[in-house]
Parts: sequence; C-alpha cells; structure tokens
Amino acid sequence: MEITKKIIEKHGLKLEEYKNIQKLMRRDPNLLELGIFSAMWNEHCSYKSSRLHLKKLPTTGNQVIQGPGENAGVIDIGDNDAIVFKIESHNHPSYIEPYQGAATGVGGILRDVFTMGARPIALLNSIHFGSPEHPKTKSLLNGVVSGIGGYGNCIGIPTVAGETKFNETYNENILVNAMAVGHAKIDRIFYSKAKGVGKAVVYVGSKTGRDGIHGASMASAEFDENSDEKKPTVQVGDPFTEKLLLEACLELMRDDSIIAIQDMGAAGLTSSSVEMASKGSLGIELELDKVPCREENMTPYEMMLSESQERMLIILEDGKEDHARKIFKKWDLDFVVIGKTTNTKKLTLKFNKVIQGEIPIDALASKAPVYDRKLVRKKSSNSKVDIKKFGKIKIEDALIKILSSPNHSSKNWITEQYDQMVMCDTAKKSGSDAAIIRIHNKDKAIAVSVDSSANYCKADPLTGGKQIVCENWRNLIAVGAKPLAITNCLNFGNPENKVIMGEFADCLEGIKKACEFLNYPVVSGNVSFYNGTNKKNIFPTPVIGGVGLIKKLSEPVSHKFKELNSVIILVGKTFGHLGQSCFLKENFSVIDGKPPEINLINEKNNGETVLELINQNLINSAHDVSNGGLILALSEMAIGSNLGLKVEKNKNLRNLIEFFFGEDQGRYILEVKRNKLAYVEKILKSYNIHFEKIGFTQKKYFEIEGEMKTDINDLFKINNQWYNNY
Amino acid sequence: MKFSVTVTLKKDVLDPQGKVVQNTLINLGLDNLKEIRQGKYFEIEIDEKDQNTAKKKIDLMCKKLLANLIIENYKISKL
Amino acid sequence: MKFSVTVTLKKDVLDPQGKVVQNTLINLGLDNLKEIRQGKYFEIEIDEKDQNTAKKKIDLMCKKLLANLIIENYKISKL
Amino acid sequence: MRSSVIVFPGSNCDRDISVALEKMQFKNQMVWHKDTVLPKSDLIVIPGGFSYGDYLRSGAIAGKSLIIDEVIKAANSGCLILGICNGFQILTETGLLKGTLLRNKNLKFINKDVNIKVTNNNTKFTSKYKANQILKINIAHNEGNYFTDRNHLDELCKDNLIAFKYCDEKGNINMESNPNGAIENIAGIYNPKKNILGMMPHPERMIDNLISNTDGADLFLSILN
Ligand SMILES: Nc1ncnc2c1ncn2[C@@H]1O[C@H](COP(=O)(O)OP(=O)(O)O)[C@@H](O)[C@H]1O
Ligand SMILES: [Mg+2]
Repeated sequence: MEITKKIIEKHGLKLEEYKNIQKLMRRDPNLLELGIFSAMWNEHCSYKSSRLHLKKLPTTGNQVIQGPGENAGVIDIGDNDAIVFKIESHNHPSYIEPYQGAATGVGGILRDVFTMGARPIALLNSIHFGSPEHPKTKSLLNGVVSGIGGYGNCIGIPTVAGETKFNETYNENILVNAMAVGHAKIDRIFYSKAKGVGKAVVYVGSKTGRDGIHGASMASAEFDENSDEKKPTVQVGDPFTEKLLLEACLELMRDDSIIAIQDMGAAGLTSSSVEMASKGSLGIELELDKVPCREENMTPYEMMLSESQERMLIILEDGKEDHARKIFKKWDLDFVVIGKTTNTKKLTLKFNKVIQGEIPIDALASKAPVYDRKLVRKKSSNSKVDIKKFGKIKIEDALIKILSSPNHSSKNWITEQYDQMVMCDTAKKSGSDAAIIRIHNKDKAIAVSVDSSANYCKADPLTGGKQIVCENWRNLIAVGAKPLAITNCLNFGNPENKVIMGEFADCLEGIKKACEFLNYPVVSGNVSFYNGTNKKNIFPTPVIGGVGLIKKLSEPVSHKFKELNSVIILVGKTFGHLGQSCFLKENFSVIDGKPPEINLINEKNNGETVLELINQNLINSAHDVSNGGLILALSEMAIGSNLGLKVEKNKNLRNLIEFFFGEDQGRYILEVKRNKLAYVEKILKSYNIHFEKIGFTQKKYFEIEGEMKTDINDLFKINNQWYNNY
Repeated sequence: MKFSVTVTLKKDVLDPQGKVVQNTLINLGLDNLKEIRQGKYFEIEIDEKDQNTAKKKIDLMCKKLLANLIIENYKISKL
Repeated sequence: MKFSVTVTLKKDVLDPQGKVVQNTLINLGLDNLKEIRQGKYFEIEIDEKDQNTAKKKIDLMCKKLLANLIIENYKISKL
Repeated sequence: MRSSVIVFPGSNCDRDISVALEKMQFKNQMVWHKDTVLPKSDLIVIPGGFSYGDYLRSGAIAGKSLIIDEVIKAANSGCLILGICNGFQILTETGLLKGTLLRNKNLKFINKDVNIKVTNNNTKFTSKYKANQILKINIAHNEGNYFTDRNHLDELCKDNLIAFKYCDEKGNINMESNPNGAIENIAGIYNPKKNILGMMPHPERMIDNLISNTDGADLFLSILN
C-alpha cells in the first residue's frame, strides 16, 4: 500500500518528519512502520516540544534514587524504604468519555508505579472543569469523579488527596491528572532497561483489543470507508484485572526473575518494547501472532498501536519462564512469550514467521525529533489593583461569597466517593493541607499533596511557576513533613503557538528556580500539550505533586483548631496583595493584576522554622495561607474543628480587606498553647521570622473584632451547600 | 404504554464484566459457552397515547441518560 | 446459537437505580414517565445445535449465576 | 484462637483484617479461594473489597468459588463466620445470610465514618460492647443498601438478629442517619444461630488511634472471649 500525503497527515506527522523517516529508514516505511513512527514521534511519547526545556529542571539530590526517565521517580526515605511516584494526564480521553477516561487514567499511573516494584499506597488527582454553568460541566464532573473512585476503590488503593477547580478556560478541555505513590524496598526496584541477548520477552495481563488506536483508526478508514466498527474505540478500564496484575507482578518481583519490566501505556506494545530496547542498546523481535487478542483478525498494525489497558511487557532471566508462568496463571492472567531480545538494535516484527516491519530502535527513540519551538515571553504587567475602584463590601459578606463558591466549597461530595481508608494507613485524609500515609508496619509516614494555580500562571507564568512549587512545599510543611521531591504534570495549550510556548518556558523556569532553591527536585512528570482548541488554549496549568517525610508519626498536626483560648499566630509578612485574588474574582468577577510575588528566601526560612516548631511539638495546629488569604485560611481551621476564634483589631492595620483577603505568599497560621507561646516567639525571633499574634481560639463564633461575629455552624453550612445543590 | 430498552456495549469495546461472567460459567462446567456480553435493561412505562410520540420520548431518554453513545448502542421495543 | 437473557428485580424489591434514573429523567423534562425499572441484559452465544438443549443450558446459567432468584426474575429469548 | 481469612481475586481488605486479627492475638491464616480445605479455625473472615471486581452482582461470583462449600460446612458446624462489607455481600449470595445488598440509594460509592448502634450485645461478636453502645465506624461501599422481605424482617426483629443499626451521634435511628437506604437502618445482621455476622461497616479500620479510633477493637476482643 502506498503511503500518501493524506495517510501521513492522518498519522499526525508533518511532511518534514516523514522525509526524516525515509532518511532514517533509507527507504519508504510501510503502513505498519509508519504507524509505529507516528506513535513514537507524537508529542505525547517523544516530548519533542518540551524536551529541551525539561532538561533544565533540577532532578538530583541526596534523596533521589531515580529521576525522570523511568516509569516513575524514586526517592529514599531511609531504612531501605523508597517512595515511587508520578503524575500523569488523561485530559482528552476524559473529555470524550469522563468515566472511562478518568478510570483508565488512574489505572495507567498505577502501572507506572508498580512496574517499578512498588506497592501503590496512595492516589491523588488534580481535576479542572469548565464553568459550572457550562452545559457539559455537571456530567463531566460526575463522570470523572465516579471514574476515579470506580478504579481506585475497586483496586483497593486509597484516594487521599487532590484538587478540584472550575474555570471557564476548561470549558472545551477539562484536565484530569492522576498521581500514584508507591512504596518499595530500595534494593528491590525494577527498571525498564533490557539486558542480554536472546532473553524472553513476555506479554502479561489483559488481552489486546482495538482500543484507542488513533492514527490507526483514521488510516484504516482508507481501507473500508463505510465500516463504522473500525472507529477508534474508547478504552475501558478493568480495575479488577489490574488488581490481579498488580498482585502477580509483585509476587514475581520477590526474586530475581525479572531483567526489565515496562507497562504498556500510551502506544502500548510499541513504546514499551522500543523503550526497553533503547535503554539497553539492544534490539527486540516480536512474533505478533502470539499476542493474546480479544478480537478476531487483528492486524499487526492494530496490535502494535492498541492502547488496551492492564498489560505489561517483561524481559525474563533465562530459566525463569515456568516459575513466572505459574504465578500469572494463579492470578488468571495471560502470560505469553512473544519475542526475544536481539543484538540488532532493531525492532523486528514478525507475523506467522514473516517479517512485517523492521525499524532501527534509535530512529524511534534517540533520533526522534526535538524542536526548539519559537516562543515569546510575556511582559509581566505592572498594573496594581486599586481596591478603591470597587464598591464597599462587608468582610463577612465577602467571606460568605468565597466560602459558598464552587472553587472554595467543601469537597466532601467528591471525597466521600473515594475510599480513603483502605489499607488502613491513612493518617490524614483529603481536606487537610496534605494527606498523610503511614508506611506500613513502620513509625514513619509520608505526606502528599497536589497543587496548581492557573490564574497566577496565566497572569505571570514565571511567578506562577515558582508559586505552585512553594504552595506545594508549604502544604507538606503544614502537616509536619519535610518536603523531599516533586512530580509535575504540565498542562498547556498548543506548543506551535509562540505565546503558549512562552508560557511553558516561563512556568518551567519558575518551577526550576523554586525547586533549586528549596532543594525540592523533580523526579518524574508528564507533559500534556494541545489542551484547548486552536484558537482558544487553556490557561497554563502546571500541576505539582509533592512528597514529604514524617520521620515519626505521632498524632499528626492538622489545620483544625485543637483547643480553646490558645493563641493564633500569623507567620510571614502581609502586604495585602489583591492582584489575581479570589476576593476580586468571587466578589467582583475581576481577574486582574499581578499574582503575589514569591520571595524564596523568606519562603524557605518560614517553612523550615514552622517545620521545626511542629517537630518540637510546640504547635497545636497549623495551616498555610493561600488562595483566599488569611480569612479563608482561618475559617477553614474553624470549620474543620468546630472551634471559633477571635481576631483582635490591630492598630497598624491599613486596610482590612487587604489584610484579610490579600494573598501574600509564604505565610502560615499557627495555633499555639499559651504556656508555649514565649518559647515559640523566641524561636521565631531567633530565625528572624516576621510574625504577628492575631487572636485566639474561642467557642462557637468566628469573630473579627468590630467587624463580624458568625456562628461557625453557619459557616459550615455555607461551605457545604454548593455541591449538594449543583 | 410500556417499552423495553436494551443497552449493549459496542462491538470491540471491552466488557470486563462479561469476560468474568463467562469465565465463571465455564468454570462451573457450562463449557460450550462461546461468548457472553453484559448490558443493561430497562422497562419503561410512559403516560402517552400515541405510540410514535411515546417511542420518540423513549429515544430521547436513551440519548440523554440511559445509554452512553460513545461506547454503547441501544434498542427500543414495545412491550 | 444466540440467546438474550433479561434479569429484572422482582416487583416488591426496591430498585434504587431505577428510582434515581426515573427522577433524573423527570428532572430533564421527560415528565409523563410513569415508571422505569432497571435490570440486566445478556447476550449469550452457545455452541449447541439443538435449541431445546441450548435453552436448558442457558436456563441453568441463569439459575446458577446470572440471576439471584431471591430478588430477581429472568427471561430467556432466542435471538 | 485460630482465624482464617478467605482471599478472593479482588479482595482488598484482606491485609487490613489480617493486621487487625494479629494485633488482637489471633493466630491467623490466609486461605486462597481455590483451596479446597480450610485450616482448622474458630473464626472465618470473609474480607471486604471487590471480589471479582463486583462484576455481575457484588459477591455473586465469589459465592460460587470452591472454598465456599467449606465455609458453609464450617458454618453449619457452628464455626464463627464474619463477613465484612463485600464479605457480607458474599454471605448473602451464598444464602448463609438472608436478604440482599442493593445499590446505595444515592447510587454513589460512600466512604465516611458513620455512627452505628450495637442493637444486640448478647452475642459472641459483641459481648464486649455495652447495650446500645454507639460506635463510630468507617463505611466504604457501593452496595450497602440492605433489603429483605417482610417475613424475614419480622424474624430479624423478633429474634434479635439485627447486629448494628445506623444512627446519629446521639443514637437516633432515622432517615438522616441512614447513609445508604438500608431497610430499618440495618448495618449488620446475624443468622438465627448467631454464629454468622455480616456487616457493612469496617471494624478492622478502627483499631488504631493514629489512623482512626479503636471502636472496632471490641468486636475482635468479644470473639476472643
Ligand atoms: N514535566 C516533566 N518533568 C519531569 N519529567 C517528566 C516530565 N514529563 C515527563 N517526564 C518524564 O519523562 C518520562 C516519559 O514520560 P511518559 O511518556 O509520561 O512515561 P510513561 O510512558 O511511562 O507514562 C518519564 O520518566 C517522566 O517522568
Ligand atoms: Mg510507564
């Protein structure tokens, strides 16, 4: 069959790229080969637009065992314990079919983690929807939430944290990012690098169907124009099979049978085999007639491009086949030797003994295109928001407006649909700054959180990039964890657009600066471009997933006030920055100004000092101040605890709105017992930390001297009604 | 007026439930089973005299709620 | 040989799913809906020449697994 | 005391329950569903999770597994059987307990801490609790909406076979305190001989103050007694 322009285009390849393929192959590819190139060279697999920028991220540190480049990042938490984690997007599939899209997103990221020998111990997610009034939002929200729950609950891994945001920028393109965190022994981590020639390549897991064959579907329309059944089919998640696959893999990982293992994610069999061969500088030969198929008459093209879920590729040590087969049989899973490693450095595909395609591995991997895309950097605006422009508003009314808004309402409606407790190590669930998961059978625990700030990133990508890292860092500190490393999911618009590429580069620059300064390296991540329609791209939405360590888990500090009449301290300087604030957005529908600046020196100093106070058991409760400012943070502490508070009016206050709603960064609220106050103040002073005593806890009422006094039960109700009425 | 609606997964869409049910039945000794696929079934009673109008309404229900047209087909029959 | 099986909840058994579907549809404006009950649907292909034997086997499948006879009824039809 | 935990493909609270049992000093064994002999046990636990993915009906397929025949035999000879969540669903599918667990009335998975009342503390499973004691226990299920026919319900009431009822903090049993629509707020029931308990809430999740509370511990301690 002749490769026409149209076929090339339908495979998402540029003509230039096709010429490059011809050069690398020294001949024309056939359709199967073309399909494989299209799968490996697309943005998703090749990172062709992002690679140059990603390289700049800090990825090393004493705590890092494995940085980006493997299925997931790995960090050291001491005593031979490692944490394996990664975040990944499933945006486009979730928009088409929210339940299955979100579910398979969770399934995919779990495989990335257990491929490395880790038992997954927590799931997180960051989900972004269009405006609540948009006709599609409600069913997308419903579908995504039940899809995330449906998968995680069934496989039995707690979904412990996440974020849910609404913004009309996602009207036509929602974001569904899922993060998985696993625990492994440092000396039993598995990688995807093939070693040795003539080793068995084994296919395990579910059968291969015609799921998600993208370019394929299009091209096959050429063969059979009127065949409806050949449309790409949506991937359906099967968490039950994944559970079996998880247990079977972990069982096989107890000894040294495995040389290399790789899940079949995007571009399925193609990318998994190419990646393993490429990392090992080897070749791989597959006999495709042996691939377990779900449908009749599947072609090599379909098998290589299928994205059926719950499958893995394993390279086995000699003589381990029977042992391994027995394990997979026990778990009722397919186990088939479908090929072997070779020294040809080629991907060789046979069907009924006849070679159907042969491609040099490096053409697919190291020689895949890399683009230094044109970019324009945004000039950061200098406009300062003048609140006098806006009408007078009562503090209480503004607070209520925020507490009852979709973005700031309690997310119980969502989190109650997730099993957060299974595995019995969840010491702190969603709703806190970070979730805490105990390491099974140990005293220590990890804290995890995901964060993003699309509005900030849009207004000033560089500052926004720094801010999300810092906010994530703060969230871990606030629960008493030492932040160790992050994963990131970079959700952006079309990279061929200079402005978008500029946003990308700047956000990344911001992430880099913050990570470097805080010694908070990036160990894994994912890039999702082309979010939005050609004319309307989404706001730049990088998402940060962070992991921190709690050396000894005693009763964890939380953001909930603990007792009456303790002192409330605000750590960090308040300037009253209202640009891009949630106060302006929720009360006046204004999105304007610069986001708050990040001062990395203060950030680090404040954070480390707060962590020390928590570690010394000097703090009753702690909460970081973020979106919504001081007042929102205070109300969250009160609502969560059923205790009220009184903020005393300070003579130096210039403007109450700025003071209470300003979103200055690097701040924390601490609740301190009176008899520990002097000591706490001494420590804060010794580190040169700016702090103010702003009030004390009291019964029942959320009170600001002379301004408002509201029953916290009422605030609770206000905060809990939106989802139930939606 | 009463109708039945059956909603089935499109061909080539994975049916995890059907697969497990099939294996179980085979393990229970029902071995000449070739394939089983699982779908949904609805019995709908509607207050409507005209059969055509009624059917149209049911069709709308299917499209709006009962079936997920991306992965499912549906069929309406008069009961 | 192909058969369909529908499994429905017995009349006096609560049908939470059907109820919610019904309310949702009414909220969507389909208001002359009187009742909707949800059940399961199976399409079963069996390797068997004789229709009677085949039907008996399907009947066995229903009894053994597909339906919970305490709360459900089932119906087999040839396709 | 010796306990056995039956593990089905898709069980996912099997580790949790074994941790709880061992913490309470049971000598516990895990039993794979394809096994055909049960180790000698005083207590058999069918754990929570999604056996066979909850496909078809939750508990239906596990209810047909080989080991279940042994469980039934053990039950008939008086061995204590505890089915938690999916385990409860499996027990109803095998007929060891009557009734069934329908979809939650809101059709959503529910995970939260709820209050339940110990309606009968005069059994081998609950003797350590006070009469009408209110426990705070985690639930996590899609199908916890217990349903049974009138006759059986009468029998449950008359013979004091209801183990737990959902209630509020103060012990009121009403619609508001019923998370899933279960008939009469039933959260757990016994068989007539009271050696089989099926319950939706997860006592094994409530044995550790660092994670939750210890309201579930007395269930295990009662059994040990
Ligand atoms: N934004 C990012 N920051 C750091 N590493 C990244 C980023 N995006 C992708 N990576 C790394 O690139 C590699 C390839 O990612 P991906 O294609 O998503 O992996 P997989 O196919 O296993 O899902 C991974 O090691 C991933 O961690
Ligand atoms: Mg991977």
